[in-house]
Amino acid sequence: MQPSRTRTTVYYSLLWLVALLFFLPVFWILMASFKTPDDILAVPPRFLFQPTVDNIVSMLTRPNTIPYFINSLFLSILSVTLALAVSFLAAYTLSRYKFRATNFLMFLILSTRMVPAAALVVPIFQMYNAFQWRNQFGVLMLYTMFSIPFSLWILKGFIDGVSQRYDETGFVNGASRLHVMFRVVLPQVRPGLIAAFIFNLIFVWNEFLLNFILGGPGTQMIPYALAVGLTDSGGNVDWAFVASLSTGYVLLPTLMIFFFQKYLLVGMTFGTVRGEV
Amino acid sequence: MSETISSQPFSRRSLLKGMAALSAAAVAANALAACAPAGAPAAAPAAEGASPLQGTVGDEMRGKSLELSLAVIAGWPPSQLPIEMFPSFAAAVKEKYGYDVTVRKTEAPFAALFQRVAPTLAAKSQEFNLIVSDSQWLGALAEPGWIIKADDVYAVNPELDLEPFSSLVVNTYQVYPDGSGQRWGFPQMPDTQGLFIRKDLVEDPAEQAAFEAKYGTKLPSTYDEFAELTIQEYEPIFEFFNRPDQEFYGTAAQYSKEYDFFSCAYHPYVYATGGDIWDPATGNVVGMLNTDANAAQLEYFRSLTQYMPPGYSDFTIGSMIDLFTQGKVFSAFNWLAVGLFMISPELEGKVMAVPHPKFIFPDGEKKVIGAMGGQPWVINAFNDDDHMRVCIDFLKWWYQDDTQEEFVSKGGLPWSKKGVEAEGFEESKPYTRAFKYMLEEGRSRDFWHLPEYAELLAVQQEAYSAFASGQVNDPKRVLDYIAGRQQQILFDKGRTQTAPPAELLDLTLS
Amino acid sequence: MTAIALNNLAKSYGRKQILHNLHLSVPAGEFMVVFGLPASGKSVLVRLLTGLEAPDQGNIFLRGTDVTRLSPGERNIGYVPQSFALYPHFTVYQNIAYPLHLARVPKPEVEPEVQRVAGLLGIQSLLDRKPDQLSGGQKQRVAIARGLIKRTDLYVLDDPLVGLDFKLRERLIDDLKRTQAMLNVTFVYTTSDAVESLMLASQIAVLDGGEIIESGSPETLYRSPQHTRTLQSVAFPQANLIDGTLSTQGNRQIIETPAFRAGFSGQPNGPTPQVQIGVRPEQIRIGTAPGRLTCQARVLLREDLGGEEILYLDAQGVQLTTVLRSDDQTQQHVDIDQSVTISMQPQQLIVFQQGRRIGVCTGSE
Amino acid sequence: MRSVHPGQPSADPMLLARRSPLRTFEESRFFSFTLLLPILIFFVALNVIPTLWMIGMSFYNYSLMSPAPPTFLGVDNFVKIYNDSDLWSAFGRTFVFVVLAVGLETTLGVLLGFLFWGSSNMPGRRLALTLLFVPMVVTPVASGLFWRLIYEPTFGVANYLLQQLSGQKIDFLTNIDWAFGAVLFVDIWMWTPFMILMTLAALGSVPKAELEAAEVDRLTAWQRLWHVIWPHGKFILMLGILLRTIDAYKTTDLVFLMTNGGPGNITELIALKLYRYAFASLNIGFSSALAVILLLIAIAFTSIYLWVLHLRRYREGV
Repeated sequence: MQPSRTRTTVYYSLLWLVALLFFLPVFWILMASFKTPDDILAVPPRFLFQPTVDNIVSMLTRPNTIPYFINSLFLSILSVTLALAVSFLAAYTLSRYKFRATNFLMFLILSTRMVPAAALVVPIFQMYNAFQWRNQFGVLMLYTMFSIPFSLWILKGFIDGVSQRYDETGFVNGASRLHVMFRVVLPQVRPGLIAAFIFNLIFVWNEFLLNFILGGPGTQMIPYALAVGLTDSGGNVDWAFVASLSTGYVLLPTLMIFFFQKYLLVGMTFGTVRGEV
Repeated sequence: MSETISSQPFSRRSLLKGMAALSAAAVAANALAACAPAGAPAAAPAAEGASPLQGTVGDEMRGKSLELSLAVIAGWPPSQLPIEMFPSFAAAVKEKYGYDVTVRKTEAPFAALFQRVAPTLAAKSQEFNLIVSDSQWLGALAEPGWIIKADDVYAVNPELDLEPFSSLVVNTYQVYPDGSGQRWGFPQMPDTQGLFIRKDLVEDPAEQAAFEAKYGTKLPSTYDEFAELTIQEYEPIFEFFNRPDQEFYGTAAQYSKEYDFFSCAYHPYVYATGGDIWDPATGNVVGMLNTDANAAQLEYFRSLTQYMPPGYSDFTIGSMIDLFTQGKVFSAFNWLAVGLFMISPELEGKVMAVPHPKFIFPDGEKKVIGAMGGQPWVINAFNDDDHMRVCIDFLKWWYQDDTQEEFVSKGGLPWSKKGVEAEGFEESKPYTRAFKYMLEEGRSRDFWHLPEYAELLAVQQEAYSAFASGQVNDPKRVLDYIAGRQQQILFDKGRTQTAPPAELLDLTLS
Repeated sequence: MTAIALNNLAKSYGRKQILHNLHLSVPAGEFMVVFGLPASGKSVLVRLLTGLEAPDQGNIFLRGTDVTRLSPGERNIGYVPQSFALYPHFTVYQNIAYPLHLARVPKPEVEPEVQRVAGLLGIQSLLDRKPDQLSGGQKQRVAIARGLIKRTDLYVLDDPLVGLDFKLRERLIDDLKRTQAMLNVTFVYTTSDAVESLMLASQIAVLDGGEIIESGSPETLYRSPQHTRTLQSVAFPQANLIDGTLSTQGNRQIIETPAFRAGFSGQPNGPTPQVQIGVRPEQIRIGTAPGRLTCQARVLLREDLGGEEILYLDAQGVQLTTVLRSDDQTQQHVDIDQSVTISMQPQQLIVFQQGRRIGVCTGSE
Repeated sequence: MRSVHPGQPSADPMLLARRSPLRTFEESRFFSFTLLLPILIFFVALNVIPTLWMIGMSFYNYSLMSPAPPTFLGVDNFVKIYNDSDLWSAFGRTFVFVVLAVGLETTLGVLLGFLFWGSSNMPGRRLALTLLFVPMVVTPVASGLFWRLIYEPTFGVANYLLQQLSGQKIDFLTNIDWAFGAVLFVDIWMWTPFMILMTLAALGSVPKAELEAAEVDRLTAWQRLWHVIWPHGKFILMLGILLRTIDAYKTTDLVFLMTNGGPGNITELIALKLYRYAFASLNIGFSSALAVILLLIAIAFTSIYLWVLHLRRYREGV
């Protein structure tokens, strides 16, 4: 039963339409970032306009934009990398040495991720105050901690899927435990690493509340800049700035889901669901 | 502290005990920190013989290079001016004392700035050396000892202690607790409320004729005429210019839930009945705020929205600027400090700012008591000596005549007698005359400076916003709701001896 | 020289005892097949031998040294794991070279070694591929190559041919046997396939229920198994076991079965008269000859396997199986339900009492 | 030629694994604990201790802004929460939000997921899916803001379109009848793609053979759904629903930026309330008590999540 060409065309067009509908609000902001402030506030809204890069230039030349972008990149990449390293060690250990408390530990660690950030941030905030950790180090550690549960779950699932025979073949041939971990198992869980990396990166990249509360100098990221810098000197919302900054900021996650689409599902479900869409 | 711990009947289970001990230790640590005497770090003996509170006196800063961290209010132009003008301060101290200083600006909108700053001070951090605080934060900052007492600075730098234009400045930006005479803040920029009016329209003969034809009275057109109008007398004017079919409206005021926007706009209506929002002497809110008179005024305040554009329940300072500069409203209630921003190039010469409309007070007198805006500087008590000196140097520079003049020319407002009464000030900007009028004794006032202000404010803003948006339509119930909860907050903190009636606490907004 | 000596090994997982009192000695240069049915403990034995797990008790000697407490890497064993375990992120070449890489063999020496081993197994053309581009048989040969490349004298192959198709298995069996002979090294090879054991081994050890019940050359084990379980498992098709009763008549010992009576020479190991006579299917012939034990049987079923056929017989209530070679002209043709005379060489009839060999039959009585 | 003579393996020192101190340590029983140490340090330092601290604090009257030392209150904070009609209504509102958001996202996601099922040969599929999934990777702060622009009563495009269609404008974010729905709509926009993703995954988990068999057996669409697809797909779908439930329960940034909980308290969700108590009032004791309650609810969610997972493993032997 071969569906006709027309039917297929209609079907695919419908799908594209759905995808475009979901993208439309983002597209509107994308357009706004190329409009002059007058065009943005025009009544009725302008669908055709003379594009300008002024907003983007002025957004980029605001004194804090570039440093905040760097902070975003630095904090998200480093914390997620650190979380992956820590989680990999733990995931390997929990997968290969059969501890009795494994399931309970996994549960505890996952449950921390289910708590509203505002709940945990109160005590952490106090602790950070006491230790003077409200700096890059502290925020980095915090994001690492928040990236650990998903990383651990994803990696544990993947490592469980790597047969122990691989380890054993290594051991019999004289490999050390560390060699087996990093040269034998690690390369085989690369999809898990990528999924965990992307998913947590997007989380840290987008995080606002902790950044706002706990951040000190050198830790402020773009969502923070968006939330506190959204007003221009006249006191009203500077939509040109909001639009151009949002557009610039959503670029990285968008590229990530384009290039690593097949890992999306794994990441969004902490590795409990495998497969691609 | 140890007493507190040992006297507690903790559960026998060791786990709980451990937890309690842990938290008690934490509490103790925090409490110790909190109990540290105010200004202790700054009061450290001056090695060079001069207190850092004197600022730089000799060569002690020569050759040093440091960064001064300022916290300012985002989207609030007057607080951006110090940043803009900072280079001339840096040049001045470089020449005078030989040190290099740069500025780091951290900004956040009103409510968020407090949430951003207070925790750092609680942590005894000098993340922000000098802060543009809102006047209501004084108690919250002073009571835990987070900021330097201004009196201590004045004691060693009498030249900073300028003569204020009126007691309003001192009461609003400096003194805590109210009436104590203890000063904590240094006025940065005073502010009062006014009404911005489209001069071009009221001077338009066609409009004047049409108005007279419709109402039988002359359309006021001068400052003096407007300054004497009561809010009721304004209504026909708002109504006259309210032309929704042309997307043009009579007026606009702030009804937003954001920060204190609704409260500040509404409070003049409370004062107009001779009422108040609380009784500072007894700490009581119940019985003060939730009066029938206040409820009637609340209803009246909301009724003015009939002359306003849609969406008023979200109107903020910024909305006023937007609506006014885009020519969508005839008039707008706003802070005079943003006067410069209310007048876009297209509106140049077409705008007049007049004092807040008057009310007929119960004593029959026609007058106004507006809400005070504006902000003081406060100095972080945890600054190290060098930063402390720079802060003082900065204030000294800030209060110099030429600095103040430049500030005013850029749209800032003065507070000293000398500044406000300076020749030509009243005529210098379309809004300066109204400002001076409102800053006269008794014409404006601020509300709580209590440490609990954020909690108190959150309760009433939410309730007022519910009323503004029509979620609740009974004004008395709104005020009862606020009064009950605020009374509870003050009762919990020991500021009043009277617990709120239970029936008020059971009220909800939905 | 003894390559491997296992002394009184025991291992249990939780409450479940997997191995007990396990003794085994493998002389150097032998192709030792550890034969055992699934779940007999082969894998555990391999894990103990390679050092992946420590025994609960007992000692493991390799090349005369006690290695019980040494790690796997220190035991210097070439290893072909069950189910290949080829590293998917390596090419075939890298997989094969892996043990040399771990032993830090200089690069120039690795290449010829890989080529040589690959040549041995006929996989030179696959060296650039990744494991997921290989067929099952190719994977198996790569795994074997990786095991064999190790520079040592002792190799453990954990059931490497399981699941392969018949032809490929035959080929690999030949390869393995030749390789072992050529290198003159010791192989320990586990399998649950009797034919494989018989074809490969120079020595077979039969693992059953967690212990080595007997070991020896395939010949010995085949001809003269000490246990009924050996007789039954090291065989294809399954060996016949005929229940009988042992009695003494004068100075003669006689075994009586429903099908026949036979003399017995040997020493019973207990007073119970119940014995079993084991006879392999191919040792039963249709027809008779002098000196052979005969009885009558009826053909129940014929299975023609092409080259040979299997007959299922009923001899006075005793079920027997026999294998006839189709091209054997000395055998007469039989049909279903036909009554035939069958005969057996008495010395090939092994007598077991309580599962253990006590002797053989001596002839018809 | 073999480079080593059989039988003399030890002749070549390269053949022996080296016993270094590191190697000895790696093989010791402490090694596994060493590997777990980093995660345990993170977990204890940034989770266990703060949580215990928080639990401890919840029994105290403690405000950062008060110079007075904290005083022990027992369970007073919890009693206060219990008696606070406002918090109850915030919990109720959050519950309604979660139910509506998750319910609508699931319905829409499942329908669209079925629509996208079988699109594997679609031209530009990867790009289309990327565009579809973008809403869930936009930082909530940005989504909150730019939906404000879209909803804006005067120049917002939503109102423009509405006016073209119905002739009137609605101030979505300050209108008491629309604000909650407007926020809900943004949440649905953000997270329906996630449910589409989960639906696609669920459909992908149905074995091809069974689908083909169903085709051969000429099952009706309904039968196919109920007897073939549902038994395989339900676990993944349930996981999706649970994850969304947990996330919707945590919603803070979106309402914070979009409506600030207003108008009135119409969009004041519980997580935002907690934020206010903690950081606007710096009332650590009370907010800790509230946080403890939210924590317990979160743990309950987690338990359900794991129970579902366990069920799946058990049934499918994964």
